[in-house]
Amino acid sequence: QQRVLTFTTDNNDPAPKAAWEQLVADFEAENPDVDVQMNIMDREAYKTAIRNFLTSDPPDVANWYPANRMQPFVDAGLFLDISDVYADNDLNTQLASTLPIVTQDDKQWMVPYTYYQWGMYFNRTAYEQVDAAVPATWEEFLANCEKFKAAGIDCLTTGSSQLWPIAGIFDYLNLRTNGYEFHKALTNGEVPWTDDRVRATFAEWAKVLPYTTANHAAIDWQDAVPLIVQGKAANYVMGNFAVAAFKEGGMTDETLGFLPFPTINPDVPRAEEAPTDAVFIPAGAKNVDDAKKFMAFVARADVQTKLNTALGQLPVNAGATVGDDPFLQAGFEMLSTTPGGIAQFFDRDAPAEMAKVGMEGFQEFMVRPENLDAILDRLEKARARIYK
Amino acid sequence: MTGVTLARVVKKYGDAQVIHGVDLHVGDGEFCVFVGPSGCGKSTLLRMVAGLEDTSGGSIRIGNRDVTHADPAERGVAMVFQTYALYPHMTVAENMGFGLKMTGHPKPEIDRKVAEASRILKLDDYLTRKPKALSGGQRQRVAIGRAIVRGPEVFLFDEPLSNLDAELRVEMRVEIARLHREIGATMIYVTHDQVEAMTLADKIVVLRAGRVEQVGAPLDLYDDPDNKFVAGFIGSPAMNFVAATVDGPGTVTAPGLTGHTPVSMRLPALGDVVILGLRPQHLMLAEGATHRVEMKEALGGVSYLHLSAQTGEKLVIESREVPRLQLGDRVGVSFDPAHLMAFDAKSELRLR
Amino acid sequence: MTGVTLARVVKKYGDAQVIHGVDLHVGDGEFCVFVGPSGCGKSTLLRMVAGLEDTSGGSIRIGNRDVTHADPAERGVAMVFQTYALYPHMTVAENMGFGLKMTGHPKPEIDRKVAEASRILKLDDYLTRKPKALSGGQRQRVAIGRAIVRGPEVFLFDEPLSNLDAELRVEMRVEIARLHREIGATMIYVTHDQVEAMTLADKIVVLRAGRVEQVGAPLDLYDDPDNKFVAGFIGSPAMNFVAATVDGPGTVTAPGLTGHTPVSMRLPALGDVVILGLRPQHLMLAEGATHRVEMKEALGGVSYLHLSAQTGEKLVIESREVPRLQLGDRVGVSFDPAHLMAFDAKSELRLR
Amino acid sequence: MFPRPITQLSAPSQTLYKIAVPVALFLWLLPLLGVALTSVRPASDLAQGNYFGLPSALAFENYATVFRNTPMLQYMLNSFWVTIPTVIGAITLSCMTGFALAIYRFPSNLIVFFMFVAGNFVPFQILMVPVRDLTLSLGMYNTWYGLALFHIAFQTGFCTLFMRNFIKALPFELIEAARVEGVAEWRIFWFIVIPLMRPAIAALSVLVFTFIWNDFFWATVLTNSAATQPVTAGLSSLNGQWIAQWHLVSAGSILAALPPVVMFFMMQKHFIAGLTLGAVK
Amino acid sequence: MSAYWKTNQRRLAPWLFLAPGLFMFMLYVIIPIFQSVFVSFQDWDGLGEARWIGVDNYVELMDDDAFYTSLKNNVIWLALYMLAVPAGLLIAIFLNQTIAGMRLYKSLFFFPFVISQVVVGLMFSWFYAPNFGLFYNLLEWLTGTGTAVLADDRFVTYGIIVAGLWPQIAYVMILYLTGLNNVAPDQVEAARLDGAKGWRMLWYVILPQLRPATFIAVVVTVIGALRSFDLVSIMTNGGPYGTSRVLSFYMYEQALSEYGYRMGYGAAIAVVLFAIMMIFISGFIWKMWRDETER
Ligand SMILES: Nc1ncnc2c1ncn2[C@@H]1O[C@H](COP(=O)(O)OP(=O)(O)OP(=O)(O)O)[C@@H](O)[C@H]1O
Ligand SMILES: Nc1ncnc2c1ncn2[C@@H]1O[C@H](COP(=O)(O)OP(=O)(O)OP(=O)(O)O)[C@@H](O)[C@H]1O
Ligand SMILES: [Mg+2]
Ligand SMILES: [Mg+2]
Repeated sequence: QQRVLTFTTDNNDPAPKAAWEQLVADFEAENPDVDVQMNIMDREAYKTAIRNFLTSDPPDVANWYPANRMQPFVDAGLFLDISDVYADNDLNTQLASTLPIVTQDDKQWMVPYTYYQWGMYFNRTAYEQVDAAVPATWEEFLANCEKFKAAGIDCLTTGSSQLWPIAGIFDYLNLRTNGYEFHKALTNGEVPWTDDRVRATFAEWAKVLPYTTANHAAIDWQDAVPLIVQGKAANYVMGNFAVAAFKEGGMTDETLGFLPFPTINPDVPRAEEAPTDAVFIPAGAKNVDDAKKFMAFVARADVQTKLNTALGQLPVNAGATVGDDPFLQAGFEMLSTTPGGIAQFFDRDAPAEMAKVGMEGFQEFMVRPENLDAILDRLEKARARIYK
Repeated sequence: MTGVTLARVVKKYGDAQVIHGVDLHVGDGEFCVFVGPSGCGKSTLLRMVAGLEDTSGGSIRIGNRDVTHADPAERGVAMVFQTYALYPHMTVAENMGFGLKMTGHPKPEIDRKVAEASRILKLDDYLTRKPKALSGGQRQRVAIGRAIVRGPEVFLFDEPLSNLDAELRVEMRVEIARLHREIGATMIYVTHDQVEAMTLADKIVVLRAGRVEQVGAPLDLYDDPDNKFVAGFIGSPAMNFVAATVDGPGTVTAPGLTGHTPVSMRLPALGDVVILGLRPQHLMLAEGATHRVEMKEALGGVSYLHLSAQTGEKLVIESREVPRLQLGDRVGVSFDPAHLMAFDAKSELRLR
Repeated sequence: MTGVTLARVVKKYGDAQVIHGVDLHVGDGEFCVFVGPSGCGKSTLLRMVAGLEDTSGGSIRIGNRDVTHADPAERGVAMVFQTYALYPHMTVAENMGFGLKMTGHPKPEIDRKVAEASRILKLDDYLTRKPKALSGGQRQRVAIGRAIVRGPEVFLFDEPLSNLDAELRVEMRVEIARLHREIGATMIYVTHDQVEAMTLADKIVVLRAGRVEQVGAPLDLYDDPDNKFVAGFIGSPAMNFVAATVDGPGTVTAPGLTGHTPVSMRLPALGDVVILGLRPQHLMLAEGATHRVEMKEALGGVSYLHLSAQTGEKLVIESREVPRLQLGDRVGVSFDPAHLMAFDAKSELRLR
Repeated sequence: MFPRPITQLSAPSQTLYKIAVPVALFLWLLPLLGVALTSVRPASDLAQGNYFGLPSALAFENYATVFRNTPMLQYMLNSFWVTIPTVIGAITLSCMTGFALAIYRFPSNLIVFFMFVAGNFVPFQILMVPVRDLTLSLGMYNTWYGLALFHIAFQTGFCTLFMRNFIKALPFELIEAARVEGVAEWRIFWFIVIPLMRPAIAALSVLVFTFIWNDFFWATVLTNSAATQPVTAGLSSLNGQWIAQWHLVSAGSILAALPPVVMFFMMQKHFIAGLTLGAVK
Repeated sequence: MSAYWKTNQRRLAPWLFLAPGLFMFMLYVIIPIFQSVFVSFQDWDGLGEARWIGVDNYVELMDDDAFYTSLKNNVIWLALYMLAVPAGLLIAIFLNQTIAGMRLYKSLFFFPFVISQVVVGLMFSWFYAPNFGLFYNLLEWLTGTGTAVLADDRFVTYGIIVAGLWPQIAYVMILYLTGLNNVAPDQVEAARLDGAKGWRMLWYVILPQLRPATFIAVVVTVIGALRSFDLVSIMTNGGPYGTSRVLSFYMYEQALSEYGYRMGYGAAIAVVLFAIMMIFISGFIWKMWRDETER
């Protein structure tokens, strides 16, 4: 008689889906008496569905985001305390780097399994076409933009219809202009949005707007990928998961380039953005024992190595090895040398409501920069309400 | 004994009283016809007998049973509706047998009764048809058949022929008369067709505004109405009415007629006003210039002359020939005073 | 001169021809009535005059103008519909003035004409009401008023009274007759009411299956029909018909009647079959046992006796008294041979 | 009767009209035609920018792809699972409520009736929060029957309006005739009214079928997994995955639209009768 | 028992027939309306404890730009959606002829109504899609520059409304087609004799007769406009930056979406929407009441 372990996840893109199926198969091979039933949901729908299934029909294991996004669920008692898993498997040391973001009330609630860097991906062919050098500073970047514009190429592209891709742009501009501590203060609601430092960030953003793909608000991030692939756009601020999409479109390690977001204020220590994903056990799980086994399994160094190689992302476990993909290596290199700090992401560091209002503001700013004052007033009003 | 007896029957819709204490006895096997102007309560009364309307006051007895508050099903009545009310999704046979089936009669019995009714009504060829495939007259027959099958003590008809065209109406009228002779049940029949009432009824009940005006055999009502309303209602064309003043013992003056006239009925006091009634066929043209010819209607076999008296009163004369008169001609009238009826001007009751 | 002249008028619906070359002249100011069985084409013909149906062949002239293909609005005709066809959302005054408004007449003129029509039709009290708030007779008057207001040369009526009850029908009939006298316009009137046709018409047109059977003054048609159809159609109750065989010069044998009978019309060859016609009021009861009483209808002023002859032929006798007979009694009949009409058995044409 | 029958106009204008109608229809259905065409366009056409021309080949494999790579089949089955019980349930309940409201005179009759009518026109967003909670607490969240139960209840409002008016239009004498014959009330309902309501039932079934099949809002609120989501919600989440794969989006759309369209064509007469009976009355 | 049943059958029967339907309707529709009003006075994230906060949600609504954007869009929806009525009427008149194949034409014209709004939304997204969309190209061909309708805050609401109008016009059209079928031919003929033609015939004679159809067309259009959720959700998700939100969508967003879960606030929005709709519902009920009682 096999025991059933239900696992609900939103990893429905082809590559992650395959990676997880492999992981589950490995787990089942190690634990022949457990049958893992994986229920894969649409990524966007998952974000709303999780509320419902956690209260109505919780699985044994599911995935979610740590830090701020985890908090309301823990407060509502929907997550199971897995401090014992951490203790029993020496995870406090192996996963030390992410311990703060999975810990609340001195207990651990989630097991992180991956993270990935954000940065600027670019089309080398396009750079060669206009004879531009890979920029290190914002001035160089903007200078390149002039050249791209002359050649009819969008210097920066994105697809903002789902809002979050442009939060990455904001985060980087903000990190480069004001630094990591400011980012934290801002997302924690400690700084008013009408602060001059925020305005400074937007002022930098305004500089690149003329060179940004025009209809970004009409398209999804995937729609912008072909623009890079076909050389109609040169740069794309994205997470490392996009590499799969670029390569699927026909780019190779030779034509696709990666660079850390250029420096704006040299006095600000370089900080990076690297969201972490994790799994957890719902409070209502029926098969808690096997779920904890699964947690421990996912946390294991060799498992994370294999999973992240397949995902094309970075493992969290300190003992795991990073795949030899050049972009991964570059990212790992970039993150492990970051002096400033590592941010999760705007919509994970800020409370959900603030994130939503904020990202809408970013989008409006990109389309109507002249509305900046009104936008900031609105965000400030939201801040006053949300963080009270 | 299955007559129908109504005693001080009252019907109110909310505050509006539409039947004002009707007393009536319909004898066993009698054919009773309700007539009266539209809205006088004929249908209401019939539906109260059927149990389709509650009775607000008084009592209704069928045979010896008090059915005032009984369910329609328990009254032993059958009703034929103006619209036939056939179940459109059932065949003729099913329509006729439906009531029996629902009250749990065994199939062979139902079949037997349906067969018998269909024989009486000559419906054998149509038993498997749906009502849609029948003519108006056939539908009406099925509706009657449905009533017969249940072997009720009392049949109720609400203007059953008014949806048929003139020719069929005559035919079905004959049919209903035959049916009544054949099965001899008590029947109550509502109509506003003069001819139907006169030819079918054993007893006519004339209703006005929820009250019974007169009850009697057809020709009795025609020849001997109790009041002006009945006199005017029964007979076509309607009776002529003119005002007259009592000007002596046994004489009246009717300026709209020929003036001074001896009459035979008992009159009120000298100087009082009475209303004289005279049927069109009892008026004749005569020498004179008292009346003006307003219209002439020659129908071939019979002609009607519409006259107006100097008083403005209108008279209709029926005659067998086509009078050689022009509109606007002046003529006189004559009549046999024996045909005169008189009515009290206030109460409108007949003076005899 | 605004008579209406139809010349070889034909109407086809697709392949089906419903009017077969009608020739007809309605004189200026004449009141012409179309009668005929249902479906014979009365309405169709009227609507062709109105321009509501295309004319498939022949020509229609109103006065001197050929209007065969003219727009309805341009023909100078007004029509009164059986259903009245009042605009339910307009008041009486708006209904009547609508036509003038559409043809761009100034408001004061419209008001004047409406006021005049309303005076003629006694509608002054209702001018601001909507049709819904009027009785049937009032609605019909509004419909007529709408026609009058436009001052047309020709009035067309399609069974205008058939939706009214018996009493109102008589009243409105008188009204229409008065109207015709008063405004003297040409009128064409469709009806299937005998009485309306006989009393209103200057000229009756009897139609059958899209063909004119006979045209003439009402009493001419009654007294002198051209064929069996007209004889049977005009007069109520209808003429009795019995078959007879020519058995000598000037004599026929009618087994359904009294047997051997001398007649005055020109007969076909010996042994040929003719059809004899005799109106109910010309038949009398007599000694004998040749006929069986089937039904007795006493209506008060007049009674009808339904007899059946041994041949199975049915006869109706009209009498002034109520005959003292039982159903099933056997009686004889008599008549004055001068009243007999005869028709060819095949062509049904009158033999004179 | 209005406007003037075209047959009464001159021959050239008749011809003009006969041309104008299909042209208008073509323009009217242009988005639909575009999508239909795209649904059989090979992916290679899209890649080469052939968005409008004739497809270089008829790629029915787009449909196969949709079925093979996505839970489309499951979505469609889910839709049937929700739709069919809803149709049956709502019709059954409303036959009964409609009968009660049309046949019986009782004091609160009109009030109850208007309650159904008003409820039917309520913006259903106002029901969202409580209904979701109710469904959660009944343990029916994310099940086809949880969704179907709500639909049954909500559609009962509309169907009652419709059924009641329909029964009201039946000759009341039929009921009276049966009562005089001694038929019990529920038998009157079953043997007389139900058979006569067949056209209404047919019309309403088609109507409710399309309403429910096309529902998106409640599908989003009350279900969330591929195992239970109906096709509208499914299509919406597939749309999130098929970025830039318009041939697949189109094929999916056509598939989702197909059942109600087929239903409409099969039951066209009832459908239109239903709309007008239910609405124009 | 059976005696009691026999005598009271007619009094009890309606309630027995009503019971199941009424129960369901109460449970799922009537009671939730009141619950929603109740929830709108609370602060509740759907997970933890609800907190009674009185009218705070409404006070916040008063000062919420997104709410006003949604309200404004709802008004635009309402106003423009009304175009479906004349447009449907025109098409109905255009199609109210008998030529060969007319039945088929009519049903094809009716097609958009049967199709799910999700599908309609996808179709129009494709229609509007920048760079390759049919409409985008048409515009580019006409004006030289294409506009991404769904990404432009000036046009996005109108773009969605057009998509919504498509099925709505079809719906109104069918209502009018059946209405035209029932136009009294005798009145048309009378008017023809009276010299009314074309527009004047339409205005003075036909339209008044189509009043019931117009009434119901307006009612369903109003309801459709106020309920509009599917299209917004499918086509733009309220974007760009919330400019195409309508109340129904905003309510959903606040109550159930990824960044929301403010049940009380969402309920408050729904209550406002309900209040607006109630104006129309009351009108509808009032008219029905009149019709019912005057019989
Ligand atoms: N449900 C009701 N509510 C109120 N009044 C009613 C109702 N039904 C009938 N009446 C009134 O009762 C009176 C009698 O109506 P009833 O139908 O019996 O007349 P009737 O003699 O049958 O007339 P008709 O010859 O037109 O059929 C009328 O004045 C009518 O208005
Ligand atoms: N639109 C039509 N298409 C085909 N045949 C028609 C049409 N209208 C009338 N008819 C046929 O034309 C014939 C004459 O019809 P019409 O209405 O003129 O008869 P009518 O004499 O007025 O009858 P009624 O007394 O019943 O009014 C009928 O046989 C009818 O079936
Ligand atoms: Mg009656
Ligand atoms: Mg006719």
